[in-house]
Amino acid sequence: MPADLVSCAWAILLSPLAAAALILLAGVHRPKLSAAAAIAGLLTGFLCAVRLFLHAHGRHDALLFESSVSWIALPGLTIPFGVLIDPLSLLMALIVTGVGSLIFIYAAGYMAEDAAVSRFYGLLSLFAFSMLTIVLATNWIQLFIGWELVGFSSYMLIGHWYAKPSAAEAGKKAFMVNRVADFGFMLGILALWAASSPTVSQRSFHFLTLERQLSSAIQAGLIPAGTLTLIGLLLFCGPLGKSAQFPLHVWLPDAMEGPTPVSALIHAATMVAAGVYLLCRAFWLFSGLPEVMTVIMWVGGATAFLSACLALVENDLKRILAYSTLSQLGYMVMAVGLGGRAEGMYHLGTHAFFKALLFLSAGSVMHATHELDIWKLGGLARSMRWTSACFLVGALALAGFPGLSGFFSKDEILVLARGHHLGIYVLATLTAGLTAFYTARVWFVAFTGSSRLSTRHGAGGGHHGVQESPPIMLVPLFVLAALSVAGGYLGIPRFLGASHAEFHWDVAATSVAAALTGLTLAWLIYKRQAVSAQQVVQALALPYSFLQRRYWIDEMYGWYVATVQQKLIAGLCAWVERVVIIGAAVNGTAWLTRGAGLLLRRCQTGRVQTYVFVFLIGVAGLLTIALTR
Amino acid sequence: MPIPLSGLILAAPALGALALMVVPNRRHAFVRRIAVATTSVSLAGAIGAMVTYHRASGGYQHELAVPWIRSLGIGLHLGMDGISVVLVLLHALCAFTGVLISYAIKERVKEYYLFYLLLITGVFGVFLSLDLFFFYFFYEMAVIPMYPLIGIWGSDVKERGIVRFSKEYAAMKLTIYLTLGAVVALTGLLWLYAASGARTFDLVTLQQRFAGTPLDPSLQRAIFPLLAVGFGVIAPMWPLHSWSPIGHAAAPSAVSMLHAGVLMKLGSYAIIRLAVTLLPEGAAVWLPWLASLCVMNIIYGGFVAMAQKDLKLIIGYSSSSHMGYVLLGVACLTPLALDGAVMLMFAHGLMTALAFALIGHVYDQTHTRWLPDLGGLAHQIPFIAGCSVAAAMASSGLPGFANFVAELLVFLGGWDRYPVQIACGVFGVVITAVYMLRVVRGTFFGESKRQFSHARDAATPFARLPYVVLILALFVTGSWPKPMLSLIDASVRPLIERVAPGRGRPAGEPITVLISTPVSVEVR
Amino acid sequence: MVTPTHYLVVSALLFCIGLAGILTRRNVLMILLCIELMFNAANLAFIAYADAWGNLGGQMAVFFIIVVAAAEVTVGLAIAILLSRQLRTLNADEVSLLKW
Amino acid sequence: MSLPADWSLLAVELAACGWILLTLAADLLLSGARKRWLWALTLSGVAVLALLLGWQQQMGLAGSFQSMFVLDRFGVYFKWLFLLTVAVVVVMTREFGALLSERAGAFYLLLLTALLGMLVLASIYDLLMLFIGLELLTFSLYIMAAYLRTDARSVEAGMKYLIMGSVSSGFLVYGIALLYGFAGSTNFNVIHAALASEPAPLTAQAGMLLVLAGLGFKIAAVPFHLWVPDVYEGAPTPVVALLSVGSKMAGVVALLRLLLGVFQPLAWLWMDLLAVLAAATLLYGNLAAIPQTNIKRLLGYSSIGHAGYLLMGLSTGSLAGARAVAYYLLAYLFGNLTVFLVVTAATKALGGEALDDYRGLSKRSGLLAASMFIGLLSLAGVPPLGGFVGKLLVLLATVEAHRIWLAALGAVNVAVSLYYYLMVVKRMYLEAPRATSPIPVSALTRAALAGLVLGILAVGIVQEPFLARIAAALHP
Repeated sequence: MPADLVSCAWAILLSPLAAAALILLAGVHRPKLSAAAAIAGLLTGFLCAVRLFLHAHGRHDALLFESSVSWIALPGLTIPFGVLIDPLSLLMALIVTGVGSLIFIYAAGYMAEDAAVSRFYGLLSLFAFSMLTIVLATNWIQLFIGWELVGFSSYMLIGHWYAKPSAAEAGKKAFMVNRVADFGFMLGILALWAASSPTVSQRSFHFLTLERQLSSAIQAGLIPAGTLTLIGLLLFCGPLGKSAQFPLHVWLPDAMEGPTPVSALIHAATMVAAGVYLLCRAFWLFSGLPEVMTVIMWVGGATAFLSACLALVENDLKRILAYSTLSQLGYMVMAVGLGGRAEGMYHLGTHAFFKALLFLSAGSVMHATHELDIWKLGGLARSMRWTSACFLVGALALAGFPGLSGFFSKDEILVLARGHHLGIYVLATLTAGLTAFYTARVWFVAFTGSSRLSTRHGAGGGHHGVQESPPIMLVPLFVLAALSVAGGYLGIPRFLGASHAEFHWDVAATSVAAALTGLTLAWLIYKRQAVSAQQVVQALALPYSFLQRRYWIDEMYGWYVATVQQKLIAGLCAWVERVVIIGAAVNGTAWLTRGAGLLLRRCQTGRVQTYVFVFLIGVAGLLTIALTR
Repeated sequence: MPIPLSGLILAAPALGALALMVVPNRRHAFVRRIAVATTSVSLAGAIGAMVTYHRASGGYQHELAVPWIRSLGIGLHLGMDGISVVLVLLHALCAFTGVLISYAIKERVKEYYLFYLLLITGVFGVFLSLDLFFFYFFYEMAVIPMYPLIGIWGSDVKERGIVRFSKEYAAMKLTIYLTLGAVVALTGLLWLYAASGARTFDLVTLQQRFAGTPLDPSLQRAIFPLLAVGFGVIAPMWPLHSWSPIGHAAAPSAVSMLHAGVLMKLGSYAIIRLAVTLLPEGAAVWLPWLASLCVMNIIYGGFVAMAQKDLKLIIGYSSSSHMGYVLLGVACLTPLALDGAVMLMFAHGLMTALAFALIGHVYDQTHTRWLPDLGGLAHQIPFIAGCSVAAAMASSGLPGFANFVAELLVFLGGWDRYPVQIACGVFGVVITAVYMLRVVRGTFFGESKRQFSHARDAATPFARLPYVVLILALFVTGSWPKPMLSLIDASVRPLIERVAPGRGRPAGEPITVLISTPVSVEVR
Repeated sequence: MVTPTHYLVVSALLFCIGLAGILTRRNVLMILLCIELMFNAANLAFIAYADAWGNLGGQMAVFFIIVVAAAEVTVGLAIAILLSRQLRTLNADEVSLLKW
Repeated sequence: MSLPADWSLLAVELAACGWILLTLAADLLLSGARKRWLWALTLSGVAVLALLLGWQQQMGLAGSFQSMFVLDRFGVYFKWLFLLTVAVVVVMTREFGALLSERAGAFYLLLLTALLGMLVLASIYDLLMLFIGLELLTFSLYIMAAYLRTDARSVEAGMKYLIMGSVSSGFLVYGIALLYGFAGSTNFNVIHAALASEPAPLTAQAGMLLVLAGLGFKIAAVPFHLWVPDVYEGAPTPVVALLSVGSKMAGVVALLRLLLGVFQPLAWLWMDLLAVLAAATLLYGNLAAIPQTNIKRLLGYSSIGHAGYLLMGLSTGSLAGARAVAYYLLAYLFGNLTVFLVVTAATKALGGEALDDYRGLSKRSGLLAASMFIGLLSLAGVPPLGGFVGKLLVLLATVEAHRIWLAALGAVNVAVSLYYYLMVVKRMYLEAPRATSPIPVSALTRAALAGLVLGILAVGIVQEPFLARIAAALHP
């Protein structure tokens, strides 16, 4: 393969890193330079990815190479660090660098007034590098490295406005939840490595080698099925955390405390999709483990449905989008669980477009109004035309409006679901309906009708205060809107080597019907107000409060962390430390020694005759011992 | 005769201490300059040793041997193998940065640096000694200066303003506890000496002798626990750890740096260098027990750290938790795990030194280490805040820092031998993240507090130097671990092969290429 | 027939009497006298053994011991005088400023 | 029978006698204020003795005098130590103001007789010589202990020491009588031959044990130690220094001569007994020292602890043990004399001997505090100081004698003793002084302290020359 292609592949990975380094070394007090460096870095990456794509286009079979340096090289253990280019990684790299570049550009406008632009862009660049490390990884350890680094950059970016306690807490929470998941993930990697060969020196982390070794080992029956299932489940812990699947989803809504570009890039388009990417990357392994696949499918399905339900009652614009992200991620995971690697990736791609679009539009709204409560917004369609138009495109794509990208990708998943399991198919279709409902709810409440901002912002603010965002923010919106529309026609599944799925009219019709139902209901309730929202809530009081409290999962975790972990376990350990180890064992020994000293000095009565007596006893003792020898 | 590097590294701080004895009390600047100069020399020597150590030949290099007490077979035998080179470098880094951090000391400066340099000398001596007598000699010499250093320049450990452990208590407990451990180990060493019949304290000679005529296994089994427990105290092995967090908390920052950063490594180093090397049969019997104790270290220590609210106590307990990984790596006794353990000694040492230096700065500026009282300091001291995030992340094993590589190797190397313990170890990483993030969150994030508005950042390049040096060292070794790993591995493998034949045999050629060019393959 | 053993028994008894006196008498002067008894017990033993061995070594020793005992009494009495001056007592029990 | 050469063997002792007479005469002739120069006379006496000892050593004189007194390298080694001890004690008397009254002459006289006793003890070859040397030493110490005749505590100390000392002498002399009865002579050779040739009867065993008890009293071995804390607390500090170093060393010298020579055939009996005594002594001394509040009393208990280590070394019954003991004494001498010199020099300014009086000493006199610090650490056995090597050798000898338990006990007691020594350091360095005025230290004391500290360091770092001397002393 041509050397320039290899260089291109490396450039995808390294140019954001170079940008990050530049910002750290020279850009700390130069926000403009930082922004420029970051954008240039990621754009370079994107162009390189495009170059590779163009090379591959039409002859995708030819595109499979890797290039690596050895990172750790010990006798018996080699861990390379490099780039693996195949359709899957190239597609993902395109999405990450492409959508990423747009968001980077957008952020230059969005964050223009921020005090810490350099830190922001430095971390964003670091994130891009880390994400690409995952995407282009040649082995599990490199993937894990990227996996942890995206977690770190996510933590830092969520807490970008660290002065806000909620932001600081949210960052912490995100990191922690992912850490818990990564505990299982790491064990999975270790176990997988150990399973690859009984001899340490022949083990490997390398994707392609592992695939070869394990496949033959499995065929030879060298590895017990239970072990493999366990490994699969442990590995699935990684996506469980990173892609925020139930029940480890709690961090994602809180992560909306970060700046909106961060939410768009990290918590919608790319990082959270890394879990899905991982499942696809190791698809050869998972697909051979039916029990694991079932678990993945149901976890995905449950996440899709349960999060969609949560989105119904949420009032914060970004959090609604976050739940929607959860729900869509559930779709993707479910797709992989159903055996649809290409379908999952397809939806990942389209979702990246329209969800980034939605978030950026929401960011645009927020930029103009500093308000996120949909009930305090309203009438934005008039004051922010372009933004609203973009939002509408994204919303329709999300809702699965026929012809838009979301429709196609979701449809393929539904087809897959129907072919496998009726229950999951019903669940997925139901979710599609719910999606349409909450999307429409946002649209009708926040964007149509009359503005409710003026009453709140007083005379100075008012309706006229709401300004459309600057072009630097709008242009990325337009590009993303175009992609959201056209995403279905780019041939993503085909690029991944999937045979073109047949279009099932019945499935499409059902899903469209579900979407329309949701849409209509939302229209009735929130636009026409034929049924008052209050009434609906009262009628469904119990499920409503259940949703309002988010299934009490946050409370349960909170209770676990604060009471069980902190007070009970840590408190007990601290008590043992203080009372048993320091108090009884250590100080006790010291006091015992001192007590013995106090006792012994009592022999020293001060009376000389006692001394003589003890002397005598000593002599007598010596003589007695001598006599008895 | 050219002085070998080992002699240079050891002599520099010793001469510095001697020089300080004759410098007038009041010339603080001169005193500091002497300390900086001597530790710089050692640092240069350590880097030199790291660069010039010949990996392919392995073994002890840069040797210096001076007969000392011929009638007992004692000689001042200095030398470094890959393991000691790494630890000497660690100590040199911590000592150098510690001396810089010590600029904050304003009282009794000369005495302070005198004790500090003695401490430094002692620790270098232990890492460089290849003679049991001098090993112990320097070991105990390193322990004693801690007493005045903590007692005079330390601070009480307070809880909500009330003294919970006075610095006198902390100093005394540390000194007595460590001495107790040391003398138990000494008994074991003397027993070993007497039982060997070789009439030599020379480690290399003893190794060769035992290779030919191994010590009676029952004796090995009897002596091993003496060494393991004796040195385990400083390691610190659960449940003998309680001197350490309180000692760290009460000591002045620069002393905590050396103490947690380097002193604790003396224990695990001694267990590797002496107990395991000389008593393989004993090791085979006792190491599984050690592996289980390590789990207590990791998990229990982590949870205790979680319950603390004094910053230094948190880091103190986290150190005793993290040293569990080191001991676990030792207990596994496989090449990878031991590579990891040694690397972790290095990584954890730098990380902890960094953490204590940072806490020292925070304490100097706010006069409190009580977590609930702190908050929002990133507004006033952003540089320190940034470094703290780096330290917290290094501690939580974020890739890019050496801790990750080291822990990964321990996990990989130990997986086949103690999967349950390793799994617990992996879980320990989660616990670490809990309290480390809490520290960062509680100290630096949140709204700015008015009472800290006077806090000053480390603004000048000179003030930033120690932090930058430590972070850079962690980062470079963590993202490009090959040079260090090849160094460690060159010594670890022969060691394991000697102790557990068959386990350390390399599968391929030793890796000597440190910078590799990308290799591209087309995969069909 | 009086054998050396008889002398020795007497000597041992004398020694024990001396010891018993030291332990029971409270007066410092009495204690000094009892110590003299112990020395004399040793003297008796020496004489008896010297007789038994038929050499002069034992008798020579006795002279030494007598001189030492005399010196001891001299010093003892001097200290007793100081004691009575400083502490106004010769009761050994009451001399216990220094203890523990 | 007596050859002229024989008298040269006694040169040092004879010169000591001469100097005693000289001092006596000087005390009578010098008037009033001039008596304060007696210390110089005494010191020069010690110097003269040292010269003579050096001459003896240079000439390689060795041999026995009337088979009661031997001059050998072993004896010479310890004579050097005795001379050194007395020299430092003389320096201490300069600092100890209360002694410099008109009664100073008698004190120096007694010091020299004590020295004579010690010198004799280093050369004994006969049990009677043992008795005489011991009594000469002890009598001088009785009087010196009670020397502050207006101080009730000093008098009490003298009384207690006298009674206990006399009782132990009684036992000792009775033991000698029993041994004489067994062997027919008090000569070491004869007794050794008798013990070696036949199984020792019970009377001989008892005799040996009584002698050991008498010497155990001298070195402060449990349970013959009870006088130690009281006398140390009450007696004048220079006397305590002499007691703790000179007198203890004299006891050990005698024990070494007896155990490795005369009583060697009974090693089966005394080795285990001494090991038990060593353990008890170690524990008692170090544990009871912990709660002490008076520096001299503390040092008294600590000296019991050191007796434990000495007994450990002795109980091995091996040359290695003897070597260890000889080395230990060397280090102990430097350490303990340093500490007592500081105590003597500081007491007046500090206003007392309570531990709390030492608060903040480092701020009032860096030299005194640092010397005390180093001395105490050396006593505790911390490298690179002399005490460490001494302890190491003792432990090593014990391990080599297959008494791991005793070695472990000894090792653990290092930590215990470190605790109470550090309690003194804590007061000197960590706490604030009551008064801030600097403490004046005379040039002589400075020089002595510097010499002693150098000695501690030398013994701790360059062991080879000392070990070579000891090895030569032990292999005649």
